[in-house]
Amino acid sequence: MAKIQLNMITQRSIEEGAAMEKGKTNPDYFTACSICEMNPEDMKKAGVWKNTNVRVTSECGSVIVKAIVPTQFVPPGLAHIRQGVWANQVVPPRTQSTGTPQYSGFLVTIEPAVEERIKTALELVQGSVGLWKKE
Amino acid sequence: MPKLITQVGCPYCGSSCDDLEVLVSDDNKTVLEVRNACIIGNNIFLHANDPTRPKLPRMRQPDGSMKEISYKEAIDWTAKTLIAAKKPLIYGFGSTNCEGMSAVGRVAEKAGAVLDNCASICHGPSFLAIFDNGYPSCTLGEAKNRADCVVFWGCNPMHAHPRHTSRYSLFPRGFFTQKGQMQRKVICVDPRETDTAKLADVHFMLDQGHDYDLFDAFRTVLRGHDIPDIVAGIKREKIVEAIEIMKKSRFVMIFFGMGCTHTDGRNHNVDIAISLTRDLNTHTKASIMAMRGHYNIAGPGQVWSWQFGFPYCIDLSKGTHAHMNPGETSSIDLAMRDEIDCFVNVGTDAGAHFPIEAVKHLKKHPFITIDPNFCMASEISDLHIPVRIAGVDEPGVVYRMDNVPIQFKAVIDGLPGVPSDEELFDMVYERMCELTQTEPVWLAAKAHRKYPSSAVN
Amino acid sequence: MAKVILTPKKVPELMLEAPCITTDAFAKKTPAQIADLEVREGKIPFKLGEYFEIVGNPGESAAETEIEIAGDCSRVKYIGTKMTAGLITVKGNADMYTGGWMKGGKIHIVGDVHSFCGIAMEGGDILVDGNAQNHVGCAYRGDWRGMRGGTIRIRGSAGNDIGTFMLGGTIIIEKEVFIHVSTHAEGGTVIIKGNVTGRVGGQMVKGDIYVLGKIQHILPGFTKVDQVRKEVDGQTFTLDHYIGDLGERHPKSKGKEIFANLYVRAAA
Amino acid sequence: MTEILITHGFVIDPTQNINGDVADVAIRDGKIVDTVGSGAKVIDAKGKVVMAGGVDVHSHVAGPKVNVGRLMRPEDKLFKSPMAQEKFRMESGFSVPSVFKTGYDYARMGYGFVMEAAMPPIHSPHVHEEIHDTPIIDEAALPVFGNNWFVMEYLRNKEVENTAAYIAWLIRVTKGFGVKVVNPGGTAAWAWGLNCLKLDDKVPYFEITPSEIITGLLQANEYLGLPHSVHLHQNDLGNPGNFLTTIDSLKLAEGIKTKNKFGRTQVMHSTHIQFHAYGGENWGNFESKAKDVMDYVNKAKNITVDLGCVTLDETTTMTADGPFEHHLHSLNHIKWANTDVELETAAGVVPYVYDKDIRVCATQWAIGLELGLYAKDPERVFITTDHPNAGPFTRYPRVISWLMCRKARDATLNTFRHKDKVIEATTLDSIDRELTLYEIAQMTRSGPARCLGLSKMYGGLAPGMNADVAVFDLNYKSMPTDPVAIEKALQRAALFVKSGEIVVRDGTVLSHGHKKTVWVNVKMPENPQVVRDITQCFTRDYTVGINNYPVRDYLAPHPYVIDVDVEA
Repeated sequence: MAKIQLNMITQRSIEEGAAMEKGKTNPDYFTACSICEMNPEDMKKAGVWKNTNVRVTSECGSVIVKAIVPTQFVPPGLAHIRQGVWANQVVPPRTQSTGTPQYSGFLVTIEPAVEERIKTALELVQGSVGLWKKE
Repeated sequence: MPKLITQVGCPYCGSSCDDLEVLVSDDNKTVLEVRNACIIGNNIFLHANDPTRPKLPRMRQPDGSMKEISYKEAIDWTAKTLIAAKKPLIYGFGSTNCEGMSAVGRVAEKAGAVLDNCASICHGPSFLAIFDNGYPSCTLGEAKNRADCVVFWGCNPMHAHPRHTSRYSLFPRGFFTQKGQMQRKVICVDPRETDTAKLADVHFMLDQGHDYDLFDAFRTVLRGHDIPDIVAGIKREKIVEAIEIMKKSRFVMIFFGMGCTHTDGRNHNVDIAISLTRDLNTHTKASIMAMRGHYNIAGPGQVWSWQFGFPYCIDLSKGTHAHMNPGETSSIDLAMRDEIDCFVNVGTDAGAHFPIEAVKHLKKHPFITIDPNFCMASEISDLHIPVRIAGVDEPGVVYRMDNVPIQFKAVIDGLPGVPSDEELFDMVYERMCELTQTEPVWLAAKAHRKYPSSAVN
Repeated sequence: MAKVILTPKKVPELMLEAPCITTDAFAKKTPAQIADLEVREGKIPFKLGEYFEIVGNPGESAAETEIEIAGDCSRVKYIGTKMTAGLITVKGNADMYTGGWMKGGKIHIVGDVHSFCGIAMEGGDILVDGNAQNHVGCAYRGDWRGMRGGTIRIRGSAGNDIGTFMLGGTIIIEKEVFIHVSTHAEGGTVIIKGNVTGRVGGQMVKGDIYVLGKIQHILPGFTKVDQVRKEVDGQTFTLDHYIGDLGERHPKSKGKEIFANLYVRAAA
Repeated sequence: MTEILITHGFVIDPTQNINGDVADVAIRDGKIVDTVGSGAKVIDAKGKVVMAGGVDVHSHVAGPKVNVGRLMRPEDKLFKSPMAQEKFRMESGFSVPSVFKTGYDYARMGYGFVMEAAMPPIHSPHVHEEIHDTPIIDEAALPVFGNNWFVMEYLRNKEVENTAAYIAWLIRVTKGFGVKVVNPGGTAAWAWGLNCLKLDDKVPYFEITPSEIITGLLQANEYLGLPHSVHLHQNDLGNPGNFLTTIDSLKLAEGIKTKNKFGRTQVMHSTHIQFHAYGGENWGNFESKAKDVMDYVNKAKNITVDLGCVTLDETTTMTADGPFEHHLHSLNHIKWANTDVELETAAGVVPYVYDKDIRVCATQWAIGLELGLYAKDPERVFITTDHPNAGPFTRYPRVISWLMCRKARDATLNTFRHKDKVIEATTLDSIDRELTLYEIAQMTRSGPARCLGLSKMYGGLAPGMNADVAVFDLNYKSMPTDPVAIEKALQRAALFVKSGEIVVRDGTVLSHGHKKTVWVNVKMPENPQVVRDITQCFTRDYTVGINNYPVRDYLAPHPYVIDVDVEA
């Protein structure tokens, strides 16, 4: 299966902000943040269809999100996951001794994961600390 | 009769708009309508109506479930946990008023804690740059009334500060900018073609992470030297043209955001932006401003600077003096280096906004969340204490992104029995003093309270 | 030199802050008195003796004292800060601020050091056999007076921010460096024998940088003026000579601006 | 009922012409009284000097630019917080101390009232937040007016009454104290990157000159009859040859009469005059004009000044004189912060090292002392360091020891690399005068209190006044010959009673006292035009709502309000 390496940035968006203020367990938040924006050229290279799930893996973790055509143009080579729970599964905590993690500008590999399920915010966070219980 | 409250401050982004109009029910309990706000501001006020808002603290039980407990128990547990910890970390304050930030100063000092705020993962590098290079800035009214060249560098106000462009930076007709947008040249620097970039006259779509190189090129051109044909993916002619635009302007306003502070080089991207602003001042008037994220995230920087001398990452564990050095005393580094043994998350959601690796480290120790709502942090906490929502059911002073203090109002009554951040911290402090048999130091704090302690429990 | 040997007894739960591990603090003391020196884990003060077995007597002064730490100090901060003379050897790693504000003497770390090694150093020698993290020989936050003298030699690699605000002294990194070398520097010498990703000499006013490897991105503010042959750390090389940072203010001498120098090993 | 009796001290109180008489000072319920009962707490001050609490007429201790100074200078805190006391709030900072350290250190020096010298009106809630977090000392703050759009607009049209009405409104809503003027016109010009260095330079767009602004504000201030006069930071600060502008500015007070019910005698207070007493054309031939300036000040009875003495420390300069800070930065190339404040003012902050071995700094040091030594009327010349601009306020004792001892001045002078050049550029070496402790009390107590219109409360020990009493370990009848001993005694008061409560003993803080925020409530009939102008301006030009602008009452939790009734 194809796999490409992209430079990842994670930043704010109004969709994320609006949904977050309704609550992070709100479905809007899931829709707004569990996505990865990438250039159609890169999608092609990775063998990814738009609106299908991909696995994004960085030096410190991986997450399943939905690949979408950018809502704000992203050039080839760059990928964007909106700030939030899903992005932070792959954000490296290294700070260059400044206190601020590497939220933008870290390498990720992206590969199709059509069959995989996108986890909810709560499942990701609680799961990471051993508190997640299936309903 | 519903009441219309005007000139209400919005507790969302750093624009801290104070021109909202909120229609509330006769009994002061429900927000009916919000006018003038952006979609996000709207949601904040309406979310306060949510009947499922927590009204009591919840403590995690051995089986992993959460059980409601009284405020008295929660305060006692918090006080004891803070006293027992060798080095607790108190972090957050993205959505807290200054009264709360001032109150937590006492708690942190007593607890020998590290006091940090969301700037740590956000505009912290901007502070580092300010330490190194200063901050030639202005209030937002100056931008509105004078700026005829506006630069958005690594920031996207159309998304993160939805009304910034209409209230301050781009569209408004100011005293010396009567033609509004027509009179402003807009330059945007961003590796994506963001919705802000689409509004710009010139968009530099630079290679991600090479802001420093591009700034260096700007400065080199400004000093009359030559630069290579392409810098950071941008052609020399375009850089020279932008410098000409800036030099010809009467007032250059540079806004910068996470695009500078979250990427390689961190503080130095801002550092050199400040140098550029300074250089521009020999040709024309220029100012620079950090696009602070939350409505009062400039607040802890102010309050803690006057209390401890530092805006963030304040290590109070040494007893005799405060120490600050981000990279060492910053939340993420402390977490990753296992340098703390208790975490208090206040008015933010570290669970959602910290890299998950850091969350895992923090969760090794007692984890307390103080926040009006359920959030990711509250759902992994050992203890969640709800408080009132600053700017909605709790008034107070907040600092806008330009460090102008704005006195926010409360539009509805708080949930009965739920304290403000300030009251909660004061009660925790009082309890800590009781437990350690020491005299509390109140200064004007108690007299300063907007109403007598709403005597929870 | 009189030698005191510290053998770690336990690993601190949190980081241990031990600015007392200096020849200056040890001099003239008995092992019992040394064991009584205060260290901190968070807000709790402890005794040095709780963490280290202490054997041997120090000398009458710092200069006559040698401290050997016979084990790992990965979780011990502030070793050798402000020391003025003598020798400290750590037979393992050391954490942050190793040799910070140091004025004289020598520190030898057999393993790695964490960030802020040699911060605001004024004199003396630091030798690290392993790697260093970030901010080697930098200034304290906000101070425009960084490293003023002395030598730091890292035999391995280093991260970002090497010699920020440097005024004097020498930093040698024998392997690669990430970004930001001599940012804001107004003096001093940095020698990097490996490759550098970029941002070498940004906002630099005065001073010298030698890079014997490659620089992936040379800043636009640096321009090549000539090629020279120079001795660098005992060996002679052909070097491309750049001056910069042209974007920064520079002091003038007889009406001519004086720039910082960047020497990069010329392509063979 | 708390009663305290301080017995057998050498009392120095210029307000009652008491000069070292051995006497008792009685205190009841926060006030000085004639006698107290036998149950009073007796404190023996035998062999010690007893004075009123100090009054600082000009110090930057609270507010946005002070806080920028704190924020941008972490290196000012590193290894520099030696006085932390157990069971008290943490203290930090040297040149710009934290609010806690500010309160504690002033109290340790026996100071009871401090005037924050510049409050940008839009930032007034911030100033009051800092003030109420500052322990012990009473404080007030002066809003800045000299570059305010309303003021410039009204005064261009010669509308003194409207100016006065606006001033009354602004002082009330900001809970301010008086009229501060900083680089009139120059700071407004700075918004376009320009400055007004001369009194007849025109302010861009507003087409008004600094001298018109000063004159108009002097008239408006007396129209209102405020407790304090116009408090002027003059144009052309810190530049060689500025003394002519200085004297010309002082002359603007000629012919203006005081009108107030507070015992104030001056119409203009010219602050940190040291920075305005420079001769020469450039830094090469920079020299002192202290004598020329003081000759004028000594003659002009309706003027007061404070010194702004350079203390030869590494400090942080901060002023609403935005263009000056930019200029200073271009000289020393250290970090520079600036904030232009919409419609009102600006401010700049630059760290500065007054190095004794740099000729200019050493000369500035000498000028500050010359000015103090040329003072004929110590009731009109006050000791300040323009904290932290010329040095931190914690150096007052050292400044006083220089003023009191020729030996101390010589000792410092002898350490200078450019000693000879400093002697040549100033007259300091020819002055033998040594100020007495009585004169020092005038310059730090009775004088500033009267200048601020607060002489009924502060600055003296007469019955009915605030019981702010400082006791220093100095034997007035045989003063120490070692100036260091004087400095040490003044640095750490043997006892300080603030508002009737013992807050410091042997230099150690014992209590957080009962601090007050002093503000002036100017009441005058509503001026419809000014009301309309204000409303319109907030809708159109400001970025904050008019409802959110006035400082809410809870931010000044212990107010002492001075009512001023203005007759129409």
